[in-house]
Amino acid sequence: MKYLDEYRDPDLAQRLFAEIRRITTRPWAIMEVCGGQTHSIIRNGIDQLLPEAIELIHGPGCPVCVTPLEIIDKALAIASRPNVIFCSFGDMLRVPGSAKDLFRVKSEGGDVRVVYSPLDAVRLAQQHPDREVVFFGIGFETTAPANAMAVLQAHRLGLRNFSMLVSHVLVPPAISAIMESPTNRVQGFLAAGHVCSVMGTWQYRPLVERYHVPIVVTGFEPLDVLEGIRRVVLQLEAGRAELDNAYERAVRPEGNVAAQQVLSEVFEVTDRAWRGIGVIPQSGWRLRNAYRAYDAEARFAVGDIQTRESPICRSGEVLQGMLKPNQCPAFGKECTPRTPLGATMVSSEGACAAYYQYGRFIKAEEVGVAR
Amino acid sequence: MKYLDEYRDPDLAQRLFAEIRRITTRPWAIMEVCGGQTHSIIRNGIDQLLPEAIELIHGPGCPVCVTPLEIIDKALAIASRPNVIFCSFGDMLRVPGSAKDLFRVKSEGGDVRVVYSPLDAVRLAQQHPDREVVFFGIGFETTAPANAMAVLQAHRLGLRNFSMLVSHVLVPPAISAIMESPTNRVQGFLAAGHVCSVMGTWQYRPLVERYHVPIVVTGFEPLDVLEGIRRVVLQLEAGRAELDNAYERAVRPEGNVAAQQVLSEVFEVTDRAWRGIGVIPQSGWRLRNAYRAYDAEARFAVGDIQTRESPICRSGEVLQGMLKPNQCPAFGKECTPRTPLGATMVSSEGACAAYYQYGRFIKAEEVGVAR
Amino acid sequence: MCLGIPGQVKEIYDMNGIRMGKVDFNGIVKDVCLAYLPDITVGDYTIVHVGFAITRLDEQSALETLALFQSIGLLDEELRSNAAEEEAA
Amino acid sequence: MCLGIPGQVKEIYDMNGIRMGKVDFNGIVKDVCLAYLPDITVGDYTIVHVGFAITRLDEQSALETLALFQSIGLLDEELRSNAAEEEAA
Amino acid sequence: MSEGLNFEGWSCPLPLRDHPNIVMGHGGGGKLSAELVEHLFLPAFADSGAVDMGDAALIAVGGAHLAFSTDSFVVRPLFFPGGNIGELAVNGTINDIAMRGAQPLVLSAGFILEEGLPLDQLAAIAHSMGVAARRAGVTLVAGDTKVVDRGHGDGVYINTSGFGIVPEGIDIGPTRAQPGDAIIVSGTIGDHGIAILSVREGLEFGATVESDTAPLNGLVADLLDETRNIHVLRDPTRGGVASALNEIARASQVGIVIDERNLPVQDAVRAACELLGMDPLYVANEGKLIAIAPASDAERLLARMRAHPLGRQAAIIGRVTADHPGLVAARTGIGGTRIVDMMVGEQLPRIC
Amino acid sequence: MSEGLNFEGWSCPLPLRDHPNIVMGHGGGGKLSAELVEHLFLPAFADSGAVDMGDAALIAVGGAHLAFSTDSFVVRPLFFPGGNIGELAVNGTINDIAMRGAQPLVLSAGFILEEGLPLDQLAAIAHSMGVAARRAGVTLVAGDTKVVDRGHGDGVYINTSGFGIVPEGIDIGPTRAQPGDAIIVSGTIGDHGIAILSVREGLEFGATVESDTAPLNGLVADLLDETRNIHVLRDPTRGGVASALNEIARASQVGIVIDERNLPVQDAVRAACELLGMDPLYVANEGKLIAIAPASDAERLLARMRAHPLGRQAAIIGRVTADHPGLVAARTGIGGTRIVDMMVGEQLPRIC
Ligand code: SF4
Ligand code: SF4
Ligand SMILES: [Mg+2]
Ligand SMILES: [Mg+2]
Ligand SMILES: [Mg+2]
Ligand SMILES: [Mg+2]
Ligand SMILES: [Mg+2]
Ligand SMILES: [Mg+2]
Ligand SMILES: [Mg+2]
Ligand SMILES: [Mg+2]
Ligand SMILES: [Mg+2]
Ligand SMILES: [Mg+2]
Repeated sequence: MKYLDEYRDPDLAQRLFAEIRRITTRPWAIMEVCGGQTHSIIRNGIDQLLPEAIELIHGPGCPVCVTPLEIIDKALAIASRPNVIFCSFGDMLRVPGSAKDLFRVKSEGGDVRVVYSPLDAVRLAQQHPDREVVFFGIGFETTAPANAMAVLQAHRLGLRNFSMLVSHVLVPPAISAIMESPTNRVQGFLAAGHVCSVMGTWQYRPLVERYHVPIVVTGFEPLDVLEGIRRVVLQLEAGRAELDNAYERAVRPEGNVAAQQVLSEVFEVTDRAWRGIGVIPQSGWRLRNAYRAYDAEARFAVGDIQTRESPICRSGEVLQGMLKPNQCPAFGKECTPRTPLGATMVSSEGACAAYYQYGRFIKAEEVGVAR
Repeated sequence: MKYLDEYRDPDLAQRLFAEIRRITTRPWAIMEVCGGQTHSIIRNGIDQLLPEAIELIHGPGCPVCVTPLEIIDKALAIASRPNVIFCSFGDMLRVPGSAKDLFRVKSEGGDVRVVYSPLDAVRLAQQHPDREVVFFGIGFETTAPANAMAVLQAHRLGLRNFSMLVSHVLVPPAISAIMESPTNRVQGFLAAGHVCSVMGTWQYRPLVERYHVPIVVTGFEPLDVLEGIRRVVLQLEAGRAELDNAYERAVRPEGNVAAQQVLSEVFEVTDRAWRGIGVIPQSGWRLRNAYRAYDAEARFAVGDIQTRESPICRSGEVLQGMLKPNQCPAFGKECTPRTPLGATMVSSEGACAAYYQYGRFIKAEEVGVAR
Repeated sequence: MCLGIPGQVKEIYDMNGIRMGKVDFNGIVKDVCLAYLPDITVGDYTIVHVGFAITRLDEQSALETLALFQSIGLLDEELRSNAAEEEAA
Repeated sequence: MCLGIPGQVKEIYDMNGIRMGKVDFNGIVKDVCLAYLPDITVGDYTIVHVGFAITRLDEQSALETLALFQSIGLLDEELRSNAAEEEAA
Repeated sequence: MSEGLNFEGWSCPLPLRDHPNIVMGHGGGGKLSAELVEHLFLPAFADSGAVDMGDAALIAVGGAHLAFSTDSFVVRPLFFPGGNIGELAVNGTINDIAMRGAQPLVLSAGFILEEGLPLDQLAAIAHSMGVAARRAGVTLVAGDTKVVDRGHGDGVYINTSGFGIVPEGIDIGPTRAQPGDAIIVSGTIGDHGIAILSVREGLEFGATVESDTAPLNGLVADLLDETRNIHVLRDPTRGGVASALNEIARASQVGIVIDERNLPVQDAVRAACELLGMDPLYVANEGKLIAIAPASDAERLLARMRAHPLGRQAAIIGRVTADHPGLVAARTGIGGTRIVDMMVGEQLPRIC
Repeated sequence: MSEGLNFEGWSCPLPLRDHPNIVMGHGGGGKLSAELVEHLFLPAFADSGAVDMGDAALIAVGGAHLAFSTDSFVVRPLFFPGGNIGELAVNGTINDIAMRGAQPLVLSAGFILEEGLPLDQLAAIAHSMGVAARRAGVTLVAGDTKVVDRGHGDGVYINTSGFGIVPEGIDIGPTRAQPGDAIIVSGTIGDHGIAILSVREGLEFGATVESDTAPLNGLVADLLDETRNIHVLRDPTRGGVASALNEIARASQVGIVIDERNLPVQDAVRAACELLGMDPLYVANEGKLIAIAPASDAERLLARMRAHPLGRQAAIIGRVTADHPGLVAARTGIGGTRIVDMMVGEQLPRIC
């Protein structure tokens, strides 16, 4: 596929690996913010082929993983209602709430449907005027324009049976929170390419300056990721801290202005809890007052659902880069993709699941595959 | 079973056959009014064992058979509505309307349920407050008290989602109509035992007097039927025309007074069309104004459904005793229980079906069973 | 019409203000509405149609009917044996 | 996060006032919302996420990036061949 | 669009045309079922072989003959007096194999589970299947599990298939009834159908009737030990004894006469049938067989049946005639005669 | 109350306890399916025999060995690009039988029809079954039809069961993979699963991908003609190549390494997988096989496969190792390594 295959070329990848090895003189800890990048790194075995000195820390950039337990429990409560069609992206179905997941709710009679796009949920609301259609509106800045458009479209169509359970999160406040953390080890960031396609790169300049940390906007294919790493290492080795864009084909400095306009029409910034991390100020979006009629949380009065997270799971530390998944005592024992304790084990984007699925506790050497 | 097995005794039956043979000196045409008696006659092979001189004419006493096509079509229309649970006695499901039957409606998604008693339908209405529960209230005077009680019970419970499609018919006006018919050949009647259990025998005295015709209230077991025939023949041979009761264990002259009171509370007499026969004045019951709120015909606005009957089917003549089922040209060819053209081929009580099922066109001799 | 089956009342109870009973049909027990037989008591037999008891069965009449059948039979047999005698004669 | 796949716009149309398009992903054609790319035209490539086109792919930048990779490779190969020469030397 | 989506080419043969859609009766084991096989499945499968009219198909493999059968079980409720769907599924296919005179060897079990089914119910069903298989001495060797969305199943559907070996010299099948043969039934009829009805929604009565579900291979082995001269064996399941006899009368082109007074029927089953306006001849059995053999062997077979725990109430119920081929007649209780036709769809409770 | 209704006695073994009810994943062909078999069905059926891990069970009958298999088909939609449920059901069981090296002989067909199913659809399905059976040279010999109430089925469910004869001297099964063996796949992977997804509600794209449903017995016969020295054959259906290889790795206690660059994947299938965030290794196939044989025979087998119409795009995709027994690893496109685990439930479209 054009714009994909070129960026998976094995020979060019080897050259980039060699170049990174060449320019790396001492240990660096680099965080890829985005779960999609984590997925690409593990699925392609990039981390195994990088020099030992480069440590990749998997960031909190998987929306499935960071959606707070409380919101999951609210989703489960709403999806269990008899008259509700609950629509979700596929990867949310296996995320465990306190007692169950959406699959279980479905098996108990809830009408839970996987949709590919939020507009599919709007269409369902049109087709079932006698049912309440609720869309689980999660995601980062990349997904938010789609969800905002779904709300606008429902509004335009006068659909009174459509609502959204909104739990949007934002990348820059999360980077701030990581840099502010007393235990932080991250020295450079690969910024999430698709988030930046929407929001532009300008939001990251203040972070670069405030924390004196290199941030390189990075794509998702192996060569993209390697180039992002190379550019971060170049800065780190040179003692520089700049905002750089290694995903220029898809990211403009100003981002997608049309999308940003709709986002500020529909959403407003709010404090948001991140699963395993806690509340990060001004780190999420919620519906503006003008669209509060579409807020599922209000419509279904699930406001007073409150939940504690699993005491064993250390996904918070994993998400903050303080712990590698296989350093969690439960990893691969109590906690597997089959019986996830934390959300990071659920989504195949989640750092724990990615480790389990593609790397597990065995090293490439032990697998015995010739390089 | 007590009160059943004694009346099926083969030796006593042979004695009664012999007695009937003994007292019969010339041909007599006797109508058993009731489909249950037709069923018993054919199922037990009574007609084959009677003297040739005695012709049994099968009367219009099968409620499934005489329910007008138009009412069936209304039932089908109501049962097809998305929010309706349509409840019926089992034997109505295969009765063909103009284009289909309730089985077909069910296969097309209608929620059609077989109930044993109208009170089951009331219970369903309680259990499904969000659905409309409609009961198909057909039958003669025997069934009417049950249906009346269901309406009363729904009323007591304040069920606004219960209604009844009422098509009740009455025996005495049908006997009148038969006797008034210029082609009538019936010389004596076996009156329907269970109808008389409810209504008493007094209603039949005026008929006996007006038409100078013997009427013997008769039960359903083989000995009961034979005794009824014997008593009619005795009267006919003697030139008498009296009201007699050969089912005294179950029928009192006054009938069931408690039931009659409820019947006149809930129902009022009305003209009623009989399938294959036409309108017989004052021959049916409908809901009184006080209970019109439970009238499904009004609730679902099916009043303007009008239908023609099949031009080939001669069930009208069969029901009036003018034609034996196997004299109908369609019998066993275009028309079988598998592909019924008329309602008399549908219910196993129906004269055509009873002939087909138990007698068909072959005679006992041809079957070659030793007597 | 009107399939009616005899059964024996085993128990009488009230359901939402309606007189109901458990009626035994040779081992099969069914809940039946007794509202139309206010006088029926446990042990009595009744005819049940679509879940409703419509009449009490009168044992005396039943026995009389059966006795009548027997007598017809006897009469008939007498006649037959008479006929046989005549033939034999 | 945010699985985004490049595809080529094949057709643009309107659905209930929303700008939509048919986008081809190597033979798989999908209806995609183009509302956020008012300037995109047939033939352009875009990144699609949850049914929405979020950005236009810039061919010039793409080629430059690939050229950069090639040059890194060349640099690397030069270095390696230098090293080999050194070793050989 | 693929060729599979083009329905225009196919024309629905009469007499199916009057039912453009599947109705419940197509699964009732009566005329509608038979028509579906005859007019739809047989023509479609024709050149690939034939769907055997009997309980099981006979396959020659090397020197041996195998009896191979399949059945799907969709009974509701899953648990009923006297058994559950699992036991029924195992016994059902064992019996179909045994009705060819074969000794059942192995079974497969295919489950279609509805999302939301409690696992403890599934475990109880599986447990019964294991018990039933051991009881009959057959092995469950192959399995398959599919799960369907909630609302697209009914808890559990089970298919069992399997085969057994037909002993040398045995030739039992529905086409072999001969005039002069006696017809024996191995016990009371209608038990299973009435046990199921007794717990079905809306038609509850005191549950004193239990399903007769049982494996009949042991009984068949005893009968074959008594004499190999048995012409037909048949388990009268859906559609009851009446439908089974009709199928035999047609397949063998003989007449059949039964005497209703000789039909073994439990009191409670008879009572339930009276109450619902049903005929026990049409009610399903799951642990009974009909044996048709020369009248000269009938008493020996009857005695041997009665000596087996599953045949204690066996009775000779009729005979095969050369007259009225294809028809089943019954001598009624009072000595009359009636035709016992095949059911059209399902038997329905009557009010009148 | 009957013994069948008493669930208290049974205790649900971990790790099933965390799912008290059946969920869709129990039918997905991944870990949940495997656990259901291991923890529920096998213990229940245990003393009656064992559910074979392979595609079909081997039964000794007289001197011959039969491969016996069952599968139920619940695919939606009933008609999809490249086939329909009937064709799929016939090919599916033929393939399971062929995977033991057997030549399929006979099939049964058990239908569970939903009230309301248009008869013309059923006729089209039956027609396809007849065509598929003739194509593969097998005979449909036994059938059964049940009808379930509308809303309790999904149009048509089909079970097919059947058996075939394993030629003398053939020993092919999932436990026989040996270090040093080569792994060959007979063509492009993921076609069926993506064809189905392509028409599923809510996930429609231009339907250019067709199901690969096909009978593999002819291809297997060719391979066995080339060499009898084949260790394992497997049709990677539900759960895809990844799940099939994991099962083999565990059953044979060997390691498996595949090279992702060698996996044949159609462009459109690859594109659909990218779009949905799926991995073609986990997507179902219905007309492909995996053959595992000594490396020395691999090139001959590959050439023979490519000479067959159903094997034109065959490829050697990996090898069996003594290292990491029970594990499947993949060499990635850029030369890294990853573990290819079994799926847990079903593969779901990802957004991220
Ligand atoms: S391995 Fe499981 S328990 Fe440990 S941090 Fe990850 S999700 Fe939490
Ligand atoms: S045989 Fe059929 S067509 Fe003729 S009168 Fe009877 S129901 Fe009508
Ligand atoms: Mg059978
Ligand atoms: Mg069978
Ligand atoms: Mg039992
Ligand atoms: Mg069977
Ligand atoms: Mg299987
Ligand atoms: Mg297989
Ligand atoms: Mg199989
Ligand atoms: Mg095809
Ligand atoms: Mg299979
Ligand atoms: Mg069958």
